[in-house]
Amino acid sequence: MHDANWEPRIVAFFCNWCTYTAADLAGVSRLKYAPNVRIVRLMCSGRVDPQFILAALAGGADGVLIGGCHIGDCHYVEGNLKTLRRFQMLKRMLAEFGIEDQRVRLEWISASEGDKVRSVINEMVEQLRPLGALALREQFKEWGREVADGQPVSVALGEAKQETEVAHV
Amino acid sequence: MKTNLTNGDIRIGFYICHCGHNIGGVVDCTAVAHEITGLPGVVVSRDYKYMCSDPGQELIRNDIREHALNRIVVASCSPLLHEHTFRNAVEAGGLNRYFFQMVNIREHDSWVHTDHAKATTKAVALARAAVLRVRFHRALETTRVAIHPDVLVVGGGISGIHAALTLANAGKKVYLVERDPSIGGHMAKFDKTFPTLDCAACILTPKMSAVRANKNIKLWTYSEVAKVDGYVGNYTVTVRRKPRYVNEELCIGCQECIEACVFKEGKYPDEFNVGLSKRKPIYIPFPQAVPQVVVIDPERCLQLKSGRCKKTCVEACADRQAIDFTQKEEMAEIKVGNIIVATGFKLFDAKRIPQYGYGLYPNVVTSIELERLVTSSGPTGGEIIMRDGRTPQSVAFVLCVGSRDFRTNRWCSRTCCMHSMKLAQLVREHTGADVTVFYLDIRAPGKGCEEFYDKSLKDGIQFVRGRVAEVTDWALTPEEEGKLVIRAEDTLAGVVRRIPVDMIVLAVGMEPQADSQAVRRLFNMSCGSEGWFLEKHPKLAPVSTFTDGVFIAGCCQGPKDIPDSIAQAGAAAAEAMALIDRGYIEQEPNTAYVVEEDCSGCKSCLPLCPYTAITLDGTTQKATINAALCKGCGTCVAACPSGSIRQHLFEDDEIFSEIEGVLTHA
Amino acid sequence: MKYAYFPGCSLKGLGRAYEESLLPVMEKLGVELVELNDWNCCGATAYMSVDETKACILAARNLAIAEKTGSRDLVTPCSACYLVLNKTKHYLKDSPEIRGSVQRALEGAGLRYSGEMPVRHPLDILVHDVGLDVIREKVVRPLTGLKVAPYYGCQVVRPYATFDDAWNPTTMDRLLATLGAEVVPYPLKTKCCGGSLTGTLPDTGLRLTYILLKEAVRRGADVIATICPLCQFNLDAYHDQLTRQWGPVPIPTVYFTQLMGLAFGLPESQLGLRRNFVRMKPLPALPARA
Amino acid sequence: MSKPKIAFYWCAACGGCEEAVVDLAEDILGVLDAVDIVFWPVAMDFKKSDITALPDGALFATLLNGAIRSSEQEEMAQLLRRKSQHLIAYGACACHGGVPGLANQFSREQLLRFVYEEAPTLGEDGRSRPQLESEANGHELELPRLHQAVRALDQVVPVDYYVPGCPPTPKLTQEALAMLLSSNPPPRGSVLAPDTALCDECPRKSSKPSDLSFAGFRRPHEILLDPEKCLLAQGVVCCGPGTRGGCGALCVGGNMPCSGCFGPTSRVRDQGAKLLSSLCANIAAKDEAGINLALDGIPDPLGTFYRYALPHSILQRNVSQAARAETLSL
Amino acid sequence: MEHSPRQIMALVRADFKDEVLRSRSIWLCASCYACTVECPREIRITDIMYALKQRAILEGIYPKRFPIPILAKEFFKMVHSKGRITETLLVMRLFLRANWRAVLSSWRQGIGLIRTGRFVLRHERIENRAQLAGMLDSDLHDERRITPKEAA
Repeated sequence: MHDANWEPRIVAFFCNWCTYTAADLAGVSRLKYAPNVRIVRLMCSGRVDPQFILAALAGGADGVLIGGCHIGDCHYVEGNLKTLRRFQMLKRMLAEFGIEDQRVRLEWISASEGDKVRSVINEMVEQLRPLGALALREQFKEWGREVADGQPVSVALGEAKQETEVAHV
Repeated sequence: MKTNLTNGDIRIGFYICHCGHNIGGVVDCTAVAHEITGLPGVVVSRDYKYMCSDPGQELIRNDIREHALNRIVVASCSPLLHEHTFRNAVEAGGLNRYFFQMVNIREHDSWVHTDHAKATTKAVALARAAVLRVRFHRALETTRVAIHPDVLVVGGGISGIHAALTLANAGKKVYLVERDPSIGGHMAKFDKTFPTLDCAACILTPKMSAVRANKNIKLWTYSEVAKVDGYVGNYTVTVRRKPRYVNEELCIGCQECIEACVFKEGKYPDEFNVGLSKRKPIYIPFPQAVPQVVVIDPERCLQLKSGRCKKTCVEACADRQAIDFTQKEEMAEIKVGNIIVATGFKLFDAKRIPQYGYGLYPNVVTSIELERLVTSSGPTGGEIIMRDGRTPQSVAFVLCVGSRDFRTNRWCSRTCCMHSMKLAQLVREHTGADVTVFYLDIRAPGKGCEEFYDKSLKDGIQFVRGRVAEVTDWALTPEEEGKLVIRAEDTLAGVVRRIPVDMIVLAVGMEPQADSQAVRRLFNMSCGSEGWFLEKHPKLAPVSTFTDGVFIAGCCQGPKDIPDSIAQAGAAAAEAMALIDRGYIEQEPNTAYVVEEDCSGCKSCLPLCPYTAITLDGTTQKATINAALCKGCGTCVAACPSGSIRQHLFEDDEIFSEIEGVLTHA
Repeated sequence: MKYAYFPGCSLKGLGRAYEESLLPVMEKLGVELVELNDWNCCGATAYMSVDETKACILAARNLAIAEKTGSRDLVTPCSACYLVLNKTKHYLKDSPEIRGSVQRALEGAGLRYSGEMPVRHPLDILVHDVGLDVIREKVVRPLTGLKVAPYYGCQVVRPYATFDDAWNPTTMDRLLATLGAEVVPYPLKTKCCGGSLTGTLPDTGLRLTYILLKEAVRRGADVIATICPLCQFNLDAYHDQLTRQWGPVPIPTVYFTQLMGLAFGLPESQLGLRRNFVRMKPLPALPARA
Repeated sequence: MSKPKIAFYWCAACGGCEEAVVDLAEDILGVLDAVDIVFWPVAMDFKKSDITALPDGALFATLLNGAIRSSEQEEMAQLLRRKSQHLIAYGACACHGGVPGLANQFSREQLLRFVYEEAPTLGEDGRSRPQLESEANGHELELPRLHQAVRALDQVVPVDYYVPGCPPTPKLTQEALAMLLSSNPPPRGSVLAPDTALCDECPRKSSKPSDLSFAGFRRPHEILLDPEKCLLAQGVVCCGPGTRGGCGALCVGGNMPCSGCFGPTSRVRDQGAKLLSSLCANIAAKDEAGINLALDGIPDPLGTFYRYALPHSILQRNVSQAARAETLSL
Repeated sequence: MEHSPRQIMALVRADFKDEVLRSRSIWLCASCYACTVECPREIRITDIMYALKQRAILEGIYPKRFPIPILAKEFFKMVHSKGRITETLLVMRLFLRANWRAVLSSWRQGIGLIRTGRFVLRHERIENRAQLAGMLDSDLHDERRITPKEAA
């Protein structure tokens, strides 16, 4: 189904105060974990717009990890609470889209839990491996071939829509 | 509304740092630099040994001039460490400091991955994301937030006192809030201090009276911080002032009311003397207490409990009328710019190790109890006596009680070795008893400490290397009758020994305060896994926290001795003064803003902001954001259903491009 | 209340008196003990010295048999059996390697073990399930005036202090007090009695036994109550050597169940009291108005 | 000189948008003065040959409504694109995929199997699928092929302007036509409707509290809706805050919550995700169990938040393992 | 005992394999678990002692004629053949193997046991000895002679 040395690719949205700092601590402590994660820094997990998660999945990620402070620890009092509320609904909707539950994960990791960053990432990579690639970027291309000169890729990344040069007579 | 980004305008300079071997050892920097040259808008792409060094920053400045660059991307360590450094370099090159994006390929890549190829691929992906993102950056200006000149110091131990005095002597107005009726903290209970053996009271009381005398310090004892609002430079703190039932201005500490109290002698355990002596419901914590004011214990005073007392104390205070049973708890609100938290530590409860018999055998005491016994102002007037009044012939000190133990506290409490040796010397001096110290590793690192250890040895104090297994009162041989027997393996002698002694002193370790979780939430700080307050950086920023304007000093940050606590208190005061004297703090311009013509006034964002920065404009019926109150969390930006709220430095386009960047690379 | 019952080799051999007193006492309290059929030796402390995996298989066979009976708990009076069975459960939980070998062995014999069945001690059952009030009602002949030193031994509280505190257990103290006896404070209640060393290295082993007996005598106890057949044997069988080597230690050691039997008014013969080397003196006369 | 020629056509549509044109009532006469309708199959007997006969670009504008679901519709869209100077996506289905777009929740195989083989209403012998080519009493029959997924118009051919709405209001249609005929039309690709959310023009806006937090959600038939009060304030999911205005809040006027037919504003890439983000952030519960309890009030999240814009969402369709495995040739 | 448990640990870490396996210290452990419960670094000392004993027996280099390993092996054999232990017969076997003089010096215990009706000469047995033997032999350990489970 996919080439043998395929590695799951995870996009992570880490909050600046807790999880990003914990990832730094994991670095300072030289902990070792799988290189499958690409971390995007946001000021708070509350800033993670569900559109980012969908865009990451549509853009070719096999999994998305959101990291925030433990409830009650948020630097902005309750940003992570909104994240939790959105995440509960997003999980249900992603299921309806047919996306496996393990692909999008929310974890509370405080600034001192460097090791938890390591264990969560390693665990998520292993959980995604059996699921195989989501690879929606290639999937949209292939589905696009059905329509004669179908629009390139998905509307998600927005370039398609703006730069349509109108084939004007 | 999108900035038109035809490639002509954007000229990006990309720099990847080897950081000596830290990055270069794992990530193939030259390959990354080469890969990035192919990206749209990239004009310069270099790798360099130390980007954060002066020549490294020089490189950026020159390139900006020579190649007319208008965007800079640096791939090196964590932005939390050097983003500031590189923004300054960009600004020095003549560019707006926010036309810059940093890529973390050290802490998040080279240091945590072993597979060089994959680490390099990851570095390229992260770099690519930054290059795509920086195209959307716009010029921004840091906003300045005024700093209120007053400072709040929480905790009246030696650290709090020193910080408050340092600030007050610099002319700053300080609120010193202390939970107990008097300042002085643990140090006030000590007799002598190591390694100089100078008397704790002699060096502490002058500082305490300096606090009382200093008009810049508003001393609020018997008070606690209840609530903290606002942000750096503009904190509004609510302080709960517990009722003393004695008017502080009027009371001169003559203690006649204590004499006159209906309770003829002490009946309740005296907290200051850790329960070794009794006190009346009306009492003064200790002779040199500051403020030198009496306090009435509401749970114990007949008048306050049942209202039926002859109130002999009021009569005794006839002329000054200082006693006032109608006092109520007050909530006072103060405005401060900086907060120094110096809430100190708690001692390990020796009862948690039943093998040592604390609480079972009366002659097993803790180090702080012995401290009170040996102090001349203590309950026994400095006489080291056992519970039955006899002077002990032999005393044993057990070190590392509760510390360096996976089952209780893993850490070393740093001061118990020296503290115990000091007490051992005092015991030898006062009673001539033979003293044995059971230790694992003597830790005497400070100045004069090793010499102090030698002095202890020369004083004839026995040192047995071995963790005490058990303290029992069952005797195997006649000379063990009636004594406490310590069983321990003397690891140097290689035998298990049974040593009968009269008195045993447990050197209990330090622990975070019981309410450290609640206190840290008050000040929006985080805790390490053990419960000590977490400093911004263990080496480079030990007294500041992740919350600007909140500093920590003393043992609340971790076990330390008095000299280190004083040093940290001074450092915290200095850093607070730096903010005050500059008068403003530059706020990261990552606040949210509403695009007025886009907003439909749907009010979905209003309830989201914990800082009430979003309000509905009465006339336009549209949402507006007060940039001064906005902390830049971005929750409302993600929530605005019509995409009408945006966030500087974290625009949707910037983040979408970052997502695309990390994914498009293989 | 019905429990699966694993007696262990000692209760059929040297510790026979323990079973002889346990069964009638339990019956008096309405507790039904159903002995596992064809149970095998648990391996005690010696077997594990030879082979760890085989030791787990050996013990696991008993656990599997017990689980087949479908009763809720397995009761085992002997400390060594109690420790080995609990230790095996922990090994099966923590070590996948051993779990594999044991599962294979069990399947080979048509047995299965899920790991859920708790292994408990009679003291735990008596104090926590039956309850001290029910026991107090059954006391016909209170042991007033009898000073008892409670001796738990080591393996029932260490390393798994499941039903009582590892450092200062009190279940037996409270039980003996309920029987009316005067419980003497005994700091050596969880010290080791020497175990199998008394037989193999007498000069080392017997010294530990002597220390226990001497302290009990010094504390003024009339009798030591114990819960382990090996402890009972050590404390009871070597008095002549101890007296010769260190001096007299005139104190008998009985099972706590024997004292319960006496308090319940059961005849001495039925409680195996004549099995002791050092016989218990008759109970002190009850005060006149009892 | 002859009046500019315009065409109307409908693909995967319900005919509501055609109705909307008729709804212009007598204003249609004004339209007829200005333009010459040369192709309007639903209203008059026009034939495809009428269009193929025309030279490319002969049509001044085509108002195409309905999503693209089959190969025939795709072909007509391509044809009309070639023939028109301005191709206008008219109505929610053409703009974002519309209600037919909800079919994208299921893969093509799932649809065919259910409709033609598993539906409870099928009799025992009725279980057979229609074939692309088949022969019936001597005639060769051909059917257009069903696409893997429903697509909005701009996912098939480049689109010049969008007129949203299900259906677009007569006022909107007139303004669109007037704009088209005016001398300076707006830039290509823009949506001919306001770019602010419906709340801007909603009569109930003032009754929405500024600290609204949802204990739970209820559906319109579950409670007696107060005609004056903001529907969200009554705990009913209203997509107004995340949907363009311009319809004059017709649904809200009919005491029903807005269901998002005008699509998102230009700054939003996925209407469903944004509605979810805004709505759920304001749930009152603070623990997982309480939150989930409140969410049970929205039994069909995908249907609620993507009622008209599923094909235009970032994921566009069901991307389950099964759907991905289906090959195109099916 | 030549080495204290602390020294045994140090010797093990320093790879003094023979020194450790030949020492009598490891055999003195009565597995009372006092050390395991007390260790501040939560090291399972008793289990390590067991592992050392197993290794000593496996490699056959335990101190000869030292009663404790002999008791362990006799115990092992009796359980294998009978399924249960008969203490009196086990002790007899031990004394015969280790030091037969002990048979003489423990006559008092013998008499006492006879007097109290606890002197058993008939082996306690289980019925399904075959099943038990089968189970014990199914253990894979036999092939991996040289590498029994490492010290925990």
